[in-house]
Amino acid sequence: MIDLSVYIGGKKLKNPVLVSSGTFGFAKEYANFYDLKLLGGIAVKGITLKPRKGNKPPRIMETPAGILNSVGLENPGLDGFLEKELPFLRKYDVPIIANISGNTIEEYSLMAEKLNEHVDFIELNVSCPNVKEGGITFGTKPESIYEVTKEVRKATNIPLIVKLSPNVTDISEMAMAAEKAGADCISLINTLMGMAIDIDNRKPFFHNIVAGLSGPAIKPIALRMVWQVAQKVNIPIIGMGGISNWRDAIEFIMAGADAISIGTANFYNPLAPVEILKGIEEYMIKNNINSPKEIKINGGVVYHE
Amino acid sequence: MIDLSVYIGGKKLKNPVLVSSGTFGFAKEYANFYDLKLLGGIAVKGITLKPRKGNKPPRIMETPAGILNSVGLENPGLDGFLEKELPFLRKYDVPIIANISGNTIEEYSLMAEKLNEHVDFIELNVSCPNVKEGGITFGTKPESIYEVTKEVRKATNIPLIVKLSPNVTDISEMAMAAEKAGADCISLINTLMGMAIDIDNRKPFFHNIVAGLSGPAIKPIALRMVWQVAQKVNIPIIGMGGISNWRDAIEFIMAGADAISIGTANFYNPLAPVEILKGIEEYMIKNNINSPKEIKINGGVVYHE
Amino acid sequence: MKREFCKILSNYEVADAVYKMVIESKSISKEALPGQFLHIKPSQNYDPLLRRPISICDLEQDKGRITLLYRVCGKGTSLFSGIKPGDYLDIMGPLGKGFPIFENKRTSIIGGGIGVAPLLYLSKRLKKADIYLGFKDEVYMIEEFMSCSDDIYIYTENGSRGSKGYPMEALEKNISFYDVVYACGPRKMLSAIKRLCEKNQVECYLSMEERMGCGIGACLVCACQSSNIEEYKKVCSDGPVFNSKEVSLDD
Amino acid sequence: MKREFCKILSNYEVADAVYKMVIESKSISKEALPGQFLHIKPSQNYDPLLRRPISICDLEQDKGRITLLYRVCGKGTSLFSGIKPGDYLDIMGPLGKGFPIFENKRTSIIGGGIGVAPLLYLSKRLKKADIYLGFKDEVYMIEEFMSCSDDIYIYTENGSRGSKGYPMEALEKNISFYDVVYACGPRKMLSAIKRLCEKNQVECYLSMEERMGCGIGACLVCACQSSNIEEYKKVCSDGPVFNSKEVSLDD
Ligand SMILES: Cc1cc2nc3c(=O)[nH]c(=O)nc-3n(C[C@H](O)[C@H](O)[C@H](O)COP(=O)(O)OP(=O)(O)OC[C@H]3O[C@@H](n4cnc5c(N)ncnc54)[C@H](O)[C@@H]3O)c2cc1C
Ligand SMILES: Cc1cc2nc3c(=O)[nH]c(=O)nc-3n(C[C@H](O)[C@H](O)[C@H](O)COP(=O)(O)OP(=O)(O)OC[C@H]3O[C@@H](n4cnc5c(N)ncnc54)[C@H](O)[C@@H]3O)c2cc1C
Ligand SMILES: Cc1cc2nc3c(=O)[nH]c(=O)nc-3n(C[C@H](O)[C@H](O)[C@H](O)COP(=O)(O)O)c2cc1C
Ligand SMILES: Cc1cc2nc3c(=O)[nH]c(=O)nc-3n(C[C@H](O)[C@H](O)[C@H](O)COP(=O)(O)O)c2cc1C
Ligand code: FES
Ligand code: FES
Repeated sequence: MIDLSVYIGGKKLKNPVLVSSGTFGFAKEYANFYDLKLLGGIAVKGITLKPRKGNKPPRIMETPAGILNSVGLENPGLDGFLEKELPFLRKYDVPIIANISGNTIEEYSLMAEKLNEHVDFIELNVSCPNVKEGGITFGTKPESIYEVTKEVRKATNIPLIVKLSPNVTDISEMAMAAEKAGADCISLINTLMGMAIDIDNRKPFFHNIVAGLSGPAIKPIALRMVWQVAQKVNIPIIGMGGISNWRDAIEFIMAGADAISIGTANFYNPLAPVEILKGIEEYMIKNNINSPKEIKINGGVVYHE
Repeated sequence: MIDLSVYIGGKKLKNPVLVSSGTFGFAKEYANFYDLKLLGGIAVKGITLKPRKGNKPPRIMETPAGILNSVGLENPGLDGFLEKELPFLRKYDVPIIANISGNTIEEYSLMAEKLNEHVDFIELNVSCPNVKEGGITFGTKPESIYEVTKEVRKATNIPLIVKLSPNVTDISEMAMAAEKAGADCISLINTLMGMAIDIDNRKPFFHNIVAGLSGPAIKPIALRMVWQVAQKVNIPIIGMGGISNWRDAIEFIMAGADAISIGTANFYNPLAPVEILKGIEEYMIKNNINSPKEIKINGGVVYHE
Repeated sequence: MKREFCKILSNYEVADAVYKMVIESKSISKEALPGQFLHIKPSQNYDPLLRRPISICDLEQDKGRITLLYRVCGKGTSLFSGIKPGDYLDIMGPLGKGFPIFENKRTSIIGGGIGVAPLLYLSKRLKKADIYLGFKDEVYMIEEFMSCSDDIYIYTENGSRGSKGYPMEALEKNISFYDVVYACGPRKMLSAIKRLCEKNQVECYLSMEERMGCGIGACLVCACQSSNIEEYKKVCSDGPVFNSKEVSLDD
Repeated sequence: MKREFCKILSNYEVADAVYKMVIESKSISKEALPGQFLHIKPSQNYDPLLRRPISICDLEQDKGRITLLYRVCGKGTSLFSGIKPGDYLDIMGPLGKGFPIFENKRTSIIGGGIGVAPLLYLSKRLKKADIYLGFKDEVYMIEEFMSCSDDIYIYTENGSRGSKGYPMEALEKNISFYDVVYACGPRKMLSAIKRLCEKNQVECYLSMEERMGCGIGACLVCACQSSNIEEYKKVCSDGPVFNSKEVSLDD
């Protein structure tokens, strides 16, 4: 009997296929394409304490096999999320991951506290390249990751995921800092910092100058980072970055991911998560694999409930 | 009158279009496609003091809009280069950039000394992800970059280029360290560390596990790094990473590059460098630009001889 | 809203770099409204990666046929131009909010260049709107528009067809005759039309363009400035058709 | 060695997922030798990015026509299969070192599966080589090979055409008749042939495969182990055809 479930911080996901924050809105839109409860979990659009308008357009640029985005965390704020978005999500039997960004450690803690009984997981975004305050500045130093994780850990008792930035020399140091501070899980990678220039108008294409690169183009980098982190930490890993088909997903799981998350692929294929789930299932059946954790190649660590 | 020339360390390149180390062999092969003296300069395959066999195959894997390579610095060694390869190159009126990698600072210095009167530029490769010793370990700490550059600076009086690794948190720190130590020019970026897994055989695709990612996929990252470095240093910059057409080249020059270098594009389009040169020229004529340095957008610094 | 592989019935050039493509989809043509768009994947590989938004130009519900009109300007549209009858395209649609249909008001339609695309099916549905169309030099789809209305004004910049000049000039003269204006075209033209209509208290609907990711409201990349300075609108799901009062076109 | 846009004259399936494509190039067909290959760009966009090496299967110098035979197995080859007559492909070639032609020696040719591709033009040039071909179930290009030699042995794994079994079995029996063996096919088969020939002191030429970058010897990614343990050979420019003694096939 194959059992697709995986555990993160003691909580069960019915399968290892998640969708990534910022690429799935608050899930309403994709509910038109398939039943959301098919998913292992949903990471909703990153939220901040107060509503944010986001960055001035243009906000997207296609690059070879990827996209640059500069959304800048447009979101209705914590209260807006709880009042306007969460009720819809709660109609589905699917774990909800709240992705949060703060300007200060206090903001992160306050948000975690308020979200505690309303969602299933909290994902600390210490890695958004598209906002000036907070975000990535927390995410490139192990000490800051340690501090923010430790404080948020005190503020909540639901499983805590720390989402890492790939824009660092050694991502495994960041992962170890989060683990040491009490994180239940590491998710990676957020977008890589990229740039584009509008040569016709002789200026950077985005108002913010830099923007976040995602999509198939970054998959080899994301996979390497998942592998590196898997060599160093003993907590579960959610792998993401350019996953576009079931073969990519299996690569991430082999590299050490316990669950995988689909981001940019949702844009060009709204059915990507369910197609990938089906592919993983078929792969497991064909190869006589009972649980996703058996897919890992040695070097990756296996977790049990 | 348009003048395509650019200066690096006081030496003139007749135009800003170079070809990147490791993607152009020792130039013989491409001499069948066009006259090599059309190029601004040629960075030859990275050399080491002693001959190297290189890594065990497979050595290449196609990725979305990119490639992973694991050549591992196969080369005939310094003496082999001087005896067997350089004489051919010297038949062309084109500046030669010797790209060197060492296991120790002494090796770098020795090589620079021996190359001094034979080539036009020395490019310190402190950023190869495909070899265990040396290479990238020098390239991720400003102090090591400072030291190796400073020592090599003493060993040679021809212009010294330091080639940076993109696998760092803040590449501009590395550039500033090289500048402070006396480098004449910064070239960037080398390949990003990536990985692939052979899911049918359940193991990493490359023997070395990690490999170097290049090609159009990485262009947005390379461009961002060139921009970041251009904000911080006052020496010329050679920009590279995924440049595939003249529009890409103009983006890099606008971002602050004084010259640009073509790597992976040579593989799928052997005429890429000459097509790109032609495109730059036409762009300059159309826009009434007399010199490549006028293309830079403000923020980039302009150098004169 | 569906994702479907649709068969291409025809695809050919109607003017320099402007193509007309007819696709077959019973389900999309059953639902689609004038002003809505399709989100079409140009390649099965990863470059180009994203879908391209293309408006529904015309529609024959009984035959399950949809006509698209597109200008080749980049990677995606040039792949579209290579599609042959019998091939299939991966299409999501119909997406977005279309034009509201006012059958008993005095309506006019104004389009510039490839911006005429979403206006043909609208013209058919409105039946008796006055139509103003402007082109650079070559005109296209003129006959189809003529069959929808007796009052049609054609302009070209160089006067090669119709009158020389811009359709805005004629609309400006006649603006007081209309209750509602529908428009699609270059941003500058939309901006001028918005000003004209608001000055004359004429209701005005604009079909807007922004670069898109998901096309369905989930990714927030297609933001355009709302007239409420505190927020952005999503072109893909709040639009692409907006009442001119909802949006700001000042840069 | 050139880079050229070549016109496709025909392109159709000859067996399940195996296609035959005829291209036009006076200059390539003038130079090309049996065993050389072309390096072909599958897409004008960046995914797939690299060219694909495909052997010259046959050649009509007078007409400037080159035949390729390829099996669809991934992104690049499936794009090839969609090419229509009249389309153009971006081709570099002829590349690499071909088979040496010994007209006065007793020669035999052995191919397995799609490995038969580089052997047809070789068979024509050698005129009277014995030919051993092996396939899984479906056979292809049989008639063309038959027209080159009277002594031709066909095998299929399931016996559906020719004899049941592997061509190696027959070659093993007849090995003492030959001065030279030419081979192309799966690595395991090449390895066995190398052993057989070296044991029997028969000269042996193998056409090898490795993933390629540049295709011309500049990037060093197509390394295969030389029999000199200290170095690698480049499949693209030292090969793809090697004397069996030059290379090591042990992994
Ligand atoms: C709602 C809507 C309806 C449209 N309807 C039509 C139509 O009926 N006919 C038609 O010819 N064009 C239409 N367009 C514009 C069309 O989408 C673009 O011309 C097309 O996406 C360009 O793709 P490309 O790959 O050829 O160009 P590229 O420049 O290679 O595209 C690069 C990226 O930019 C985006 N992009 C480029 N130009 C535009 C643009 N003007 N608007 C939005 N995104 C753009 C592309 O979608 C892609 O993601 C419409 C746009 C929108 C938003
Ligand atoms: C000298 C030479 C001659 C060849 N001649 C023929 C021929 O005549 N007919 C034929 O059907 N095949 C031939 N091959 C194999 C052919 O090149 C591959 O099947 C093809 O490149 C696969 O491309 P893809 O995009 O369909 O597969 P993908 O798996 O999508 O390709 C991914 C990458 O791997 C490379 N690759 C995959 N398989 C091979 C392989 N077996 N050998 C080399 N590179 C590979 C591709 O070139 C590409 O860079 C030859 C290979 C070589 C080296
Ligand atoms: C448009 C867009 C918006 C995003 N917003 C967020 C966000 O709010 N919070 C966050 O943690 N990550 C955000 N991300 C990053 C994704 O969650 C994901 O980490 C990244 O895109 C890499 O995965 P992919 O290549 O599969 O898209 C965003 C990505 C995109 C493309
Ligand atoms: C096959 C291959 C071999 C390379 N070898 C070297 C090398 O020897 N020394 C070096 O400094 N860079 C080497 N590089 C890196 C390139 O010079 C260049 O920095 C990188 O590929 C990014 O540019 P691109 O995306 O245009 O290829 C190599 C790259 C490739 C693809
Ligand atoms: S395109 Fe994604 S929200 Fe509009
Ligand atoms: S493919 Fe580049 S050296 Fe052989």
